[in-house]
Amino acid sequence: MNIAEHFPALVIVIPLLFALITWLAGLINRAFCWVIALTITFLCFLMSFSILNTVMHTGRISYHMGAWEPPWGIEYAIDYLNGFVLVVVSFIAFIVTLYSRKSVGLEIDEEKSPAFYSLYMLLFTGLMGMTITGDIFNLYVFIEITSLSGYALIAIGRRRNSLMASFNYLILGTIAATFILIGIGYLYMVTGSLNMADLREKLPPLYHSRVVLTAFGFFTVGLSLKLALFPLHIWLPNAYTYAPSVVSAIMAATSTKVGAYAMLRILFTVFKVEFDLNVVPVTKILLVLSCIAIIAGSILAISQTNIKRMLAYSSVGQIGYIVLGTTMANQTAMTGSIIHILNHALMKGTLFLVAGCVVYKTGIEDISGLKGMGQKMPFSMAAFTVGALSMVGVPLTVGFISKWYLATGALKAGMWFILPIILISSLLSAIYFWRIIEGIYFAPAVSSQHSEVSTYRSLDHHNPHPVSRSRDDAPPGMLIPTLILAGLCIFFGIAAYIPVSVAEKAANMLLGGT
Amino acid sequence: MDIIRTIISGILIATGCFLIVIAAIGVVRFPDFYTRMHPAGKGDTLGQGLVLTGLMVYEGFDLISVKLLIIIIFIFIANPTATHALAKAAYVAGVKPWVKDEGDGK
Amino acid sequence: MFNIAATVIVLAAALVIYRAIKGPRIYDRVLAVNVIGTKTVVLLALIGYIYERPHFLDIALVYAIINFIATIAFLKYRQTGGLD
Amino acid sequence: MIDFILLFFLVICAIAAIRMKDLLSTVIILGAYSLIMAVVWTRMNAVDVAFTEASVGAGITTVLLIAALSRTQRGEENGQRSQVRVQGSLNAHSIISLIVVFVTGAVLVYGTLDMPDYGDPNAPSHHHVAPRYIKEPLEESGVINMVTALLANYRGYDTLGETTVIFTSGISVILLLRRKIQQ
Amino acid sequence: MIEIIIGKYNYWIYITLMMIGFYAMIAKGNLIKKIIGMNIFQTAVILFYISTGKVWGGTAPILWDKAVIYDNPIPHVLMLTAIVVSVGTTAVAIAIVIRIYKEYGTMEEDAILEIERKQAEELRKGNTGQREI
Amino acid sequence: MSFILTAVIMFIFWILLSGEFNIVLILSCIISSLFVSYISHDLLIGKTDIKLGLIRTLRFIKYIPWLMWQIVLSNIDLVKRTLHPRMPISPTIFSFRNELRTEMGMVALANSITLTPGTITIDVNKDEFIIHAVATELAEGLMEGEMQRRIKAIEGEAGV
Amino acid sequence: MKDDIIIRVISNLLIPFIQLYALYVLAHGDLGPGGGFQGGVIFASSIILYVLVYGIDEGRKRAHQKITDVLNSVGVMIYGGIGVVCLFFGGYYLQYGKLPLGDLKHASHLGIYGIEIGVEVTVAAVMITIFFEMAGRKSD
Amino acid sequence: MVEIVHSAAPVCAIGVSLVAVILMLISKGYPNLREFWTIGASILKFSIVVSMLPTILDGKVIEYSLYSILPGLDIKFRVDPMGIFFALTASFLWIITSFYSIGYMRALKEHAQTRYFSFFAIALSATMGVAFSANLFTTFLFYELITLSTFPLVAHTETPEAIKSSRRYIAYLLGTSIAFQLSAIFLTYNATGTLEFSNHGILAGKAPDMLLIIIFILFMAGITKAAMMPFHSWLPAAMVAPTPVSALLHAVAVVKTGVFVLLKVILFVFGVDLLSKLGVGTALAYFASFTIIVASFIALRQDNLKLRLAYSTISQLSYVVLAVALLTPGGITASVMHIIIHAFGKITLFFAAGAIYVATRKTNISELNGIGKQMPLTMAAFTIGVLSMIGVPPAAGFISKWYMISGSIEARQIPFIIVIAASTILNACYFLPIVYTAYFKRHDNEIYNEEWRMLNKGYGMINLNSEVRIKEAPPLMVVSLILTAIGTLVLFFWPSLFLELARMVVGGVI
Repeated sequence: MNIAEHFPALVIVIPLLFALITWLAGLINRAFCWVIALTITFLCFLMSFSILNTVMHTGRISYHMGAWEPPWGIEYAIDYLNGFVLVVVSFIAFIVTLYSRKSVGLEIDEEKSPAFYSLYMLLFTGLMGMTITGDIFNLYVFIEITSLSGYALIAIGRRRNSLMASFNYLILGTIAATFILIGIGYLYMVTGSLNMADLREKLPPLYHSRVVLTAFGFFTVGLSLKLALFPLHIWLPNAYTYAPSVVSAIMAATSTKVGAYAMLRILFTVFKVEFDLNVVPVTKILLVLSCIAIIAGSILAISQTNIKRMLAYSSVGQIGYIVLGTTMANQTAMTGSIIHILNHALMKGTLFLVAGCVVYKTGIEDISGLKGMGQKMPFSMAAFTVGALSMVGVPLTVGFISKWYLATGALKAGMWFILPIILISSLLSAIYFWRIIEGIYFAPAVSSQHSEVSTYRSLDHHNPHPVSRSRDDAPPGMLIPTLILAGLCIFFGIAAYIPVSVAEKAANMLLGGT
Repeated sequence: MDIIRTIISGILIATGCFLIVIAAIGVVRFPDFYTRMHPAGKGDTLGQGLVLTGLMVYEGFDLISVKLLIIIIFIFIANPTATHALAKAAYVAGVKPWVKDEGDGK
Repeated sequence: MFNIAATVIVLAAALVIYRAIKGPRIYDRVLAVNVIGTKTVVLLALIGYIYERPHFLDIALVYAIINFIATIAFLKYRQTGGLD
Repeated sequence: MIDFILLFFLVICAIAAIRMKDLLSTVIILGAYSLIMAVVWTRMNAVDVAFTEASVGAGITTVLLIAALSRTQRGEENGQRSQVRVQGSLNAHSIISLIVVFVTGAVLVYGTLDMPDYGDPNAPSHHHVAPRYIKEPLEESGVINMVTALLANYRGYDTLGETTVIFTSGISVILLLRRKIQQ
Repeated sequence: MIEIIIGKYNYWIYITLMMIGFYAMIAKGNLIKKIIGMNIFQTAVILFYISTGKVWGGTAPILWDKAVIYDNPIPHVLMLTAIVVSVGTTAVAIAIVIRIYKEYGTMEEDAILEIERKQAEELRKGNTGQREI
Repeated sequence: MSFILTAVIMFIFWILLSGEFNIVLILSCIISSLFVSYISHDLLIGKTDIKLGLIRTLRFIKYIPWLMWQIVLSNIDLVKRTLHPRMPISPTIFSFRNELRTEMGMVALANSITLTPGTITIDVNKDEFIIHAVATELAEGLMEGEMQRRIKAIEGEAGV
Repeated sequence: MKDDIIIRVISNLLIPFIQLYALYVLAHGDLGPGGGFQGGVIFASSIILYVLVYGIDEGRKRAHQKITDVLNSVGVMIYGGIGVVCLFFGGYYLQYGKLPLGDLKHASHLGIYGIEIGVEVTVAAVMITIFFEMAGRKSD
Repeated sequence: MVEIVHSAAPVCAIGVSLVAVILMLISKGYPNLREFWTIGASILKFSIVVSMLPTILDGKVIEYSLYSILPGLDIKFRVDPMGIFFALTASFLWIITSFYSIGYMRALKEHAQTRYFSFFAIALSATMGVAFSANLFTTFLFYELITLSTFPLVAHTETPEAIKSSRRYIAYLLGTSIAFQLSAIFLTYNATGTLEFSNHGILAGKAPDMLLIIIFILFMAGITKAAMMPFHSWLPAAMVAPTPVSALLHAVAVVKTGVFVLLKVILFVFGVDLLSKLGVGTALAYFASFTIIVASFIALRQDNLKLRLAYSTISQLSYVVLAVALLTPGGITASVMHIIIHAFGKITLFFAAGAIYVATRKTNISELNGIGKQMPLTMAAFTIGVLSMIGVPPAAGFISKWYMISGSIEARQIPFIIVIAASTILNACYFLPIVYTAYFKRHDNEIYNEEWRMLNKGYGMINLNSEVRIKEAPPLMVVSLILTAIGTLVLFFWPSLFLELARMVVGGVI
């Protein structure tokens, strides 16, 4: 057998099986778990890279599960778009796994670590599955795998608030998934098909059918809930704030991105662009919503005092960017949107990893606690600065690339009003990030002002002393991944043609080109 | 022969249904929990038994009717047990039985 | 014939549902649900015969075997306050 | 006729289940709901689904919910104190919820207007991929239950996902509730 | 009009059920109630799916000598998965609720939010207090 | 011993349920029976003497027709009471001494009581049966103890 | 609950039958309704019944935590493993027809049987696990 | 078409100080080595810039495409007369500022000197980048880099006041450039499909007039480094920075970059023809006039020396804008010349202010009674700077004023002559009193001694018995400020090189 031919299946099955093996190995020796997770995420990264490579050379790959040809069996369809997202997801997962050992060691009870890593792998599997599948019901199944593991991972945050956050996420996530299920049902009812490509062929004559319209509405609402588009974002801030650092990082960096990817799939693969533009004004609605999301997310972020919560709100805004690009339905903006999937993953990944480093070293979660941290943790804070500048959209960072594409795309589409929105949100993010950066570098360390409640209760023994200014950075196991991501924030801001070349093809494909 | 079988099974099923309805009425009509258990525990069990027996007769003798028989047996085992469990739960919780006059409930 | 029987049983179930909702005590409800459970067994068997597909008996059998577990769980909960 | 009555029961049970203050009663009524649901599915010829609902509803869900109650508290809190205090916000919340629910429901109903009728044999869903599943299970999968053939063979991958979901929930529960791994 | 009602009434009943569950999910303050609403919601959707697979005169999708028309088996398969998912979600939800009860001593959303609000307030006070020092 | 017996019972049960025979199914049948009897043979049979158990089973089968008749009677009684406009009931709870020695016997008696006219077993323990009767006269009927005698007969003289 | 003779005896009586029925449902998933999931749930209910009657500690003796923990994942592994084995025999993932078990029909049949076993194992183990974790003592 | 030479020299000029930064960080513990790198890099940089000069004077242009991020987003350098003009000024002044800084920092024993010098070097690199940039993107990139790298310099002292001011600094500079400049760039790119500078503008005929005006306004609002009136308040606020930084900010790097970018936008993005057609030039000129006058009036009221200088800067920068907005050869020459002339003049003044501070710890003008006798060299240089600011020969300021007036006449805009005249008088009004105070007022010794003691408490230099003699600031500082003062004079007598370059600029664009 030609192993490469089966990569599309293996890239899901291997993490899945090893999620199980992680659990078993954890029963023997807990140290195995991390090693397995690391190896497998790396392997997946390599495989997805190879898949993307194949796609770039040969075009769309279609893998038939059980050798049943598409409308009958489940198909894995990989094109530029999901090849790209696969690489992003697996890479981020690899980096976060690399990072996770120390952080998990601190934040999760040691005896729970096998279950943690197993769920972590399942989350990863689910995300990869959501990305790769070409079958709409299979998408639902993977959404559920992702969500379920996500609920549990969030719920084991140290603070009890994480439980309520997780429960709310569970309720809203279930509503979302069920809405998607309803959408699938309605579509199935009038087409008889579950395959995305097949649906694309079968739907056009039915575009004005009320069933299809309803189905579309439910998909949109369900996916918006999943990816936390503005009015439906309410689950996100709490969930990201109270989850363990590693979980916040992986979820912020990949989970909503994959949600956005699913949205793109439904909007532009299952339905055609003409439908989105002419039949229902969904692009207009999403446009308005994403604009509100961008502004509101940034404004809400300003008023936060908790680092992770601030980052979470900023995510709400950034998700707005991704959606915004899709709604203009021209290639430039769409490219911006797709590239922002990568870029935001890198930036948010960096920032959340730094937040994790800080928690690891000091237990501080409050923004005010970061004062003077530039002396104490220079490398982490450098990474944070890079991430923050990137979020602001300073040139030579990835953030600028996204904004460039989105803005020029908006202008191409003749939507002038987008420009101020993008720039205002940049300004707002400049405000909330600058506040922190300034504190990091230009303020004396505040002596242990964080109260017991604001830190992890059980961490108090870990570092009971006032924050000293002497250098005491996170251990290399955490620092290196953080720095890698930060470096990539800059690298892809300079070598932007690498992701852009893929994203442009993907955008072209989504918009109905070849 | 078939006709006779059908008639017999019809009678059995009708009786069974009748008992089931009676049981339902009993469940609604009886004044307290303990007394309601009587129709539930007996009327229902036998009613079901009869209906299923009717089906057995209708089916004739083959593996399917054996399966029906198995169902009947299980119902006869499980139903009184459930009734008992319930009664005990109520009894343990101290639910007082309804008494007509100043009866002599122990 | 089976249709009529099934309808009758369903109507009987209506009475029991009345009891289940009316209560007044939790025991009455459990009792009612138990009765509905046993009626369901019969109903499933009858539906099998209406459709002439004896496969349905398997479902009836499941109910016959495991329907009382919930009741026992209830008893245990009332008796000891836990399920352990 | 039977179907209609059964559906009616379902609605009644659902309403009763969410209206009751006593959580244990709610759980019990949910059991009844699940029983009736199984019957409805049997009426719709969905044998496997009914079977699943039967085993899950009778064997697992109710017991788990009772377990949950045994670990928490039985009644929905309705002390006057808290009720009075949060009255205003509660009402506003329920009104908003009601609006959301009605809008969603209206959209769904709107969608049904163009649907094929219930049981319509000409519905497109029966003519695209379904015929092959109906015709070929024995030749292609060696089983006579189409649902099993479809579940395990044509869409076997979904089922792998399904099993993974179960595994996930198992591990999640262990992660959340297990205090200590016994040596 | 009449045909529409006869042809679709059962869809509408499913929708009613869904909405009952949906309402419980978003409006009820008790967490267990939410879970129960979730169950009702999901089952109603499953019911809807199953009904799309029904064909007049069809029989259960298990090969049978006497059968000519079978019901559509696809919705059944999909819904088996959905039921499983619903069970899994319920289990996780219950686990979380048990933990919540252990931590907060209540299962009412309002009460929990109240506790969290107080906690946040204390945190803020504690913080500012220390900052002044 | 109990292992084999359980396996055999299970095997029979499977065959009765299944009715299909092919290599895979037979194999599964055997494996399943063995598996079930491996994990729970002590539940079904326990430590009872097999021979005695067999005898008792036979006796029990003889007892069934009588029981059936009692059930029918009880139902007629039930119907009368239910449909009677005034509901002639006078519920009572009473207990009587338990003279049985085997648990199986107690259970048989308890369930028989539940199924027979107007009485329901609420609790059983080593010493007594607690019974709820729908009418006092039925309670007296039960107190006569015919049923207990019959069950005792099934238990046999050598009851352990 | 152990002291309740009726329930104990009846449960003793029923549990083996429930278990066998669970396996029966599994084996006949291809012929009639049922399959791995249903079988697994039914099997789990038998253990649940046992725990209800004998208490959680007794239950642990019958279904050791270690064993259920391992079985949790073993089931899915059987399933996924069969898919991988299909790859080794030159087929696509989960293409049972390529398994060396006779002609297409038999191979598929056995493949389906295999994955159903996997499902049953996982479902039973997970349901038992969930129940054990949830029914634990309040004071924990 | 001008001849194009491809050479990496501009990149070297930019890169040399970045390399120096690394070296500085490495030699963190060794102040002498560190400062050697600073000086070395500045001299090297200046020589690289000078080495490019002959080519430019030959009428050629040096181009170098460093990297293309995306189509339309190139990092590309082009050395044209205007660029080399600015680069020469900046790199020459960097040498002097470096010397001065070393003196200043050592005298005050400031903390975090490595950080200071590193960011100083980065800021200079970025200034070079702006000077040599060939397109709007590169400009924007380095423009932002200047903002970010000068932030630590402004916030250097880390006092609450410094933090507050630097926050305002960053808010104005970063905020407006993101909000307005970037959007103008987006709009430009959208309209033209390119961001390259071109001698005759790239926007002509590419968009409706209304949009062009909007773009123009956005540019003007975005380039706040030029400190035009509604966006000027960052500049006085930034006075909290150490004096060399103020000098750098006000004389060289930041504000000059601002006006330089403004010139580039006006000349190379819009083009003279387009602007005169649109008529926005005159509007801009009026706007600049307003700033000149108002800022001068505010300057009159300042007692703090550095603040007065700051408002003077605001006013002087607007000269540049006013001049170029006339869109005549004379005006453009004037504006280009004024960049260097003001740079030399203002840097002298700031150096002097810094020297006074180092020597006496005084910041207010009212305290400077008689300082001219104690610090004769400093005050002499200061006077030369003042003359240049006012525009009195033999200081260079006269040249730019001359061209400005001739430009106004060319444009037939008499009001601006009046503005220039009025502002000259105002300049005189706020600068001459300082000179007067310094030379002709006697200082009160007792008060002085008392203050001196208090001020020096923290430094362990208490000397109560002997009368404290005020000495000149450290030699490094004095030398550098004298050098710049001499530069001002030299520019008046031998301005030919720069006039030649300015003429080339004019020849290119008109």
